[in-house]
Amino acid sequence: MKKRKFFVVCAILTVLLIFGSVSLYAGGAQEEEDAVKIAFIGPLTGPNAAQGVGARNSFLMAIDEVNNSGKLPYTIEVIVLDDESKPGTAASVAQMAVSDPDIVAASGHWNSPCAEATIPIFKSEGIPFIVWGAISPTLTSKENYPYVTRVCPTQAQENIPLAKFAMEELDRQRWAIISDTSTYGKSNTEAWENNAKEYSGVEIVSLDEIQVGTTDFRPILSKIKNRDLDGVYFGGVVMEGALVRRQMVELDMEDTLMVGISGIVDDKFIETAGADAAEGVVAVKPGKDISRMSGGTEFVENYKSAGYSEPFGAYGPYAYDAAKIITTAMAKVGPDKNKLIDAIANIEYSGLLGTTSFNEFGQTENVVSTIYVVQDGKFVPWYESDYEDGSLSLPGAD
Amino acid sequence: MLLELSDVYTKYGQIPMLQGVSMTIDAGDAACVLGSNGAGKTTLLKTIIGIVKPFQGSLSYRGENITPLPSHKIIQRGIAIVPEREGLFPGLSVDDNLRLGAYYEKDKYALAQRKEEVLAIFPRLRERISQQAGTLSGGERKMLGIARAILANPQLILMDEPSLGLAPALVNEVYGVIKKIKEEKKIALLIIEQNAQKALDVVDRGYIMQKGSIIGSGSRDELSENEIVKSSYLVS
Amino acid sequence: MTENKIYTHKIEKLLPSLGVVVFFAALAVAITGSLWSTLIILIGMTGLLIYGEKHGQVDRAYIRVEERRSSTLTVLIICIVLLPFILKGNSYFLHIAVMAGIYAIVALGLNFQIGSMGQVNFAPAAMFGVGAYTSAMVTVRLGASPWIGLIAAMIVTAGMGIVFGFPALKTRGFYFSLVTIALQTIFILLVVNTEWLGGPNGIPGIPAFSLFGQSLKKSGMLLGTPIPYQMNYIYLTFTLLLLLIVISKRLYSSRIGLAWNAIEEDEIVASTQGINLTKVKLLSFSIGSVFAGIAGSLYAHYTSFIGVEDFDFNKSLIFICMVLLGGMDNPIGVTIGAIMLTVIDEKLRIFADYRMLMYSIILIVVLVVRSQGLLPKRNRKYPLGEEN
Amino acid sequence: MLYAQILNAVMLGCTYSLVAIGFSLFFGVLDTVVFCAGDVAIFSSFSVVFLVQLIGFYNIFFGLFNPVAALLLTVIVAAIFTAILMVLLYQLVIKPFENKSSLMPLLSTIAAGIALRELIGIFFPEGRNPRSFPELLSNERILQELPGISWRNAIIIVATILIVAILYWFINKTKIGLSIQAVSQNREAATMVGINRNLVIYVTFIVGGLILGFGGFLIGSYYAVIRFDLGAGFGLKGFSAAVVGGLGNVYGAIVGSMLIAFAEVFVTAYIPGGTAYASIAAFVLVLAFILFKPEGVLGNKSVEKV
Repeated sequence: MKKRKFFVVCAILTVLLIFGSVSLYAGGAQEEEDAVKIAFIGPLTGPNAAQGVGARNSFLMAIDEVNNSGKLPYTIEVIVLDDESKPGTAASVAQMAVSDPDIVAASGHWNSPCAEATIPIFKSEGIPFIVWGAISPTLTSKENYPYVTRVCPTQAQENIPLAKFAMEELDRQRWAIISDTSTYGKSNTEAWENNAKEYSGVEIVSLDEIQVGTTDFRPILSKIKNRDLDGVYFGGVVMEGALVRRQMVELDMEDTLMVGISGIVDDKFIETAGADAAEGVVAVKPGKDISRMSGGTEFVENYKSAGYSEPFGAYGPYAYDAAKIITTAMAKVGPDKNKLIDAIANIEYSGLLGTTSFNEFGQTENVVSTIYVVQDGKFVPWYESDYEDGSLSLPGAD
Repeated sequence: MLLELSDVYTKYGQIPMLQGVSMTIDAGDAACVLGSNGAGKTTLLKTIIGIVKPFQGSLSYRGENITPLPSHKIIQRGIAIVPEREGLFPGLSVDDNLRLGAYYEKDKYALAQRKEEVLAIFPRLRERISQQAGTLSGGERKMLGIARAILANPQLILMDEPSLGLAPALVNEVYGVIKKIKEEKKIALLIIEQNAQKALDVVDRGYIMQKGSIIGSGSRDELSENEIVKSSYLVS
Repeated sequence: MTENKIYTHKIEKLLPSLGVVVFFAALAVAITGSLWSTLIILIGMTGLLIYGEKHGQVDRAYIRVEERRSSTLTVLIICIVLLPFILKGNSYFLHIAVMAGIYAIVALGLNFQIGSMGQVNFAPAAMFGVGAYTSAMVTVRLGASPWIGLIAAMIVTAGMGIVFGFPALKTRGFYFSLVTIALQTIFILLVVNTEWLGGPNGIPGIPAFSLFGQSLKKSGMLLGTPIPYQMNYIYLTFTLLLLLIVISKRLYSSRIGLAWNAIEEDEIVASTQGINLTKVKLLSFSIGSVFAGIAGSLYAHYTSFIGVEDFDFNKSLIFICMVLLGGMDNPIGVTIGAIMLTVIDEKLRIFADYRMLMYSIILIVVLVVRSQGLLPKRNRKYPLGEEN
Repeated sequence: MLYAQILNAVMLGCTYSLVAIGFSLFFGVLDTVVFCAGDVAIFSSFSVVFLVQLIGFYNIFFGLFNPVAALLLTVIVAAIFTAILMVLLYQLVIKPFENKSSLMPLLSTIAAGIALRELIGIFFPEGRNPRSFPELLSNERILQELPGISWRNAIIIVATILIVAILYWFINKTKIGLSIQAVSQNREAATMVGINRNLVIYVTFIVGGLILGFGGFLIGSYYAVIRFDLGAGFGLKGFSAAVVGGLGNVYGAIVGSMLIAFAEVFVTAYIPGGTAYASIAAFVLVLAFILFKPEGVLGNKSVEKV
């Protein structure tokens, strides 16, 4: 008797639950059909926030431009997601993105591990994904093609020109390497090391890997100080880079050249290292200098007038073009993710970065990079600097 | 012979504590150790249950050498202790405290049976069974300590100053219970006391301890007549 | 009069089942709803728990659950089976539920050390990581099945738990906490510096579990609607969670749970009661670690990518928060705490800048206002002599 | 190179010891680990940045006053801020747990440390970015023949010694200092002889706050770049140093700091590829001490009371 009562109640509850869930489920399905959404993912908080925020602003600006132009019969909405530079968080927000059936394309990531975590998620849902800032070579591959494409160069593509510049143009041979242990620092350093070794006579004197957040580089610098160096390569980002340069000067190593990667091409680097100490630091950044890009000045002006307070950073133009590539493809085939996949992979798009097209791995074939040097408290493209014509000379130049 | 200490020496840091203590307790025996503060009485108990290890001499329990055994092994051989300041777990319930008394007893039902018997001796604890031990009064805590020791079903109970810090009425109550244990349960007792009067009411014989050594021993009556005991421990 | 009485009685008997249903309904609304509805639900639940605790309702509920254990369990299982549907079959909502389940398992394991023994272990994230990495390495590098990976993770974490527990034998309190902080830091540094473990790049392409030849990563179809693959993981995770809650509860009311509590209170007195400190302490660490290892393995094979950033010190603090908030040494409380914090964490995504601030404030408020947690530990019940 | 590395280690040790002394001081009086000490020190660094940036402060004061006086004023104001913060922290996250398990204040101070660094990150303008620390101490060499000894380095070493000397005087020669010692040695007995324990605690926290305040300034000056989350690292290293030296012993804190600093620097300098393992070496040292010599280098071997 008691048992039967219980089962009756149980059954009623079950029915209620099913009913409720079905109604909720049905409610979820009834959404307006005309929304077209694109997801943007990047590190908006955490240690790499500066990169992510600049890219996000540029991305939003591109979409705004498209929406305002009225070229598309619908408005595109951008879902902005924060990966905090953590793969776990990235996977979580990617789940959030793919659970929305209106999302037809996505672009994301500065951190390669985050991209590694989200690519399978987007791929399994058949959503085309453009990497705007992560540089690990394995992200684009035969397996991931045509789902995953990348508008920015990989670590190798960034380091080859730098090595070439340093070895051939500057003729430096004895190098010390300092890198951080993040993927960014480590993979760049690896690419640099492999490249540098291909030049005859080049010798890597020492290799030191430090944790992100290290503040004291004096033990390393004291160690390498009297090793007759031609240059110090730094694989990492602003904070540690600025500290390395500052402490080099402090230990009387201002006559040793320091070269770095795009992670330090940032006004913050000069500000924290001090303009005097930073003078003559050489770094490479992918892409043309913004002033040489077609429409570059316009981009800078629009960015300013759009009222973004944060600088667009090294990857802003990439995010901007990624957005434009998605919308261009969309204009061609409509907001259908299945069609977009091929449309994006086969695109030939002329924008800020020049003409972008993707190879059989989904990697951009448009590889340009610019060498910068710090002159008078600013990063100046090498070809515009006083160092190029010899009126100034780099540290350690004969 | 239940417990035998032969020529035991211990140290507390660099300070010598026990200096050649020898004593024996037989099954069902009740003995006391009289001594003033700092005579090493508590150290003696700690040595017996293995918290303090002697650097010389040995202890045996029922013919087995227990000197090198860790505490919990010695306890499992059948020795229970009622520590001085209750030695309870104030944050746990009275029930949990009792269960801990017979920690190594695995038979739940035998345990429940025994708990009934013990609670019959201490009806107050039954009322407080689900309270935290820390909320009990001083007398109740003492009782809980003793109840817990009995629950372990030991052959020997060591008691560290059962009368310490209790009002005279409560002291009588506690000693009443001790007497009952001795007579009904036939458990051997080793009581450590400053309050010689009370202790001598219960025990059969005793030792006198001073500065870490046993300086005298004898039956209850002999001790009652002993000059040192009379002058130092029976003044109350 | 009598009728009325019977009526109340019956309703009360249904209370546990009703409670379970209400909990799941609240959970569903909290996951699927907007931020505000989530906050209201969570605050409401917190209030309800504290109120119930104060007025003895929770104790009564416990007694009812004991009385009607099988029926409550049935309702619970029905709710879990229905969970994917009440979450609208939305892959993100299901993802939140899976993560809540996984984190709850870690928190349950951590509870053996913090809740039961009062030893604050700051390295649960490292142990979670050891499980995840072991499982990932076994499957990716050695090509074994994920199930073998799960077992390997359990074995390795059990061993590591003993290694982590060894300092607990010699030290206590702050010293022990510092040891675990050091071990947590060393774990991160070692992984980052070891190429074989993927270094800072992490390990991509970890295979999913498969059952009867079917990969759990495959989305299914049910009544003509596609159901995301997360559903499989919900069932897997929650089955394990349920099992581990039962184990935790059993351990709590067993001699071992009692011994852990005794050690928390006073180690020396505990040893005078015949407790083998070494054995019991190491047990706490190895069992807790195995829990974390199971969770780590689930996590690795669920997300298919692991990176060292997911196992850092902040994650450890979040696990500690879960245990403290939910209720020290109460498996149900710990589970509720873990689920609440996971859900709220996802809901507060847009305020990512304030996340760690939020956790630190929750920690301080819980410690000051209610250090025993939302659902404090319960008195153990022992069989009575008369019944025998 | 050996000379340069020894100097590096000594300087690193100095920055650690200022935090470690804070840990030991608080532990001595309260038997509690105040884990947010590192974050408090970094708070002080940010206070200095704030004061210097405060409109006009830098220019006007440095123009009007003797620069040394202006510098001292800045540092002292920052230290006072820090001391106030420390007292606030005591009220909020330490006092509520006075008679409870000693692990609760450990947890609450860790949480307070996180809250503090997040608050700096959120509310300080561009708080999450690295920030250059004003060069208030000259980086010029004192003597051209002596490489590495700049005015700044000399001042940091001298200031560390001076702080310890003043602390020694304060603890041993003043009445309130003796009360601090009394409380740290036996809380109950101290109360019985009529020492106002609350007063002692507040004084300790003020003194500790001032030390951490100066410490923050010196740390900022030495590294020249600060960031909101540096406190976590300094806290961990400072606590480790205090444990290695003997928790509760102020002089041990310095010894411990030097040991850890030397371990880190020498692993970096003399072991090939050792840089990546420098922190691991430091923590292994800490583990070894905790497990095999928990009383530390200078701590008293306390016999476990049973």
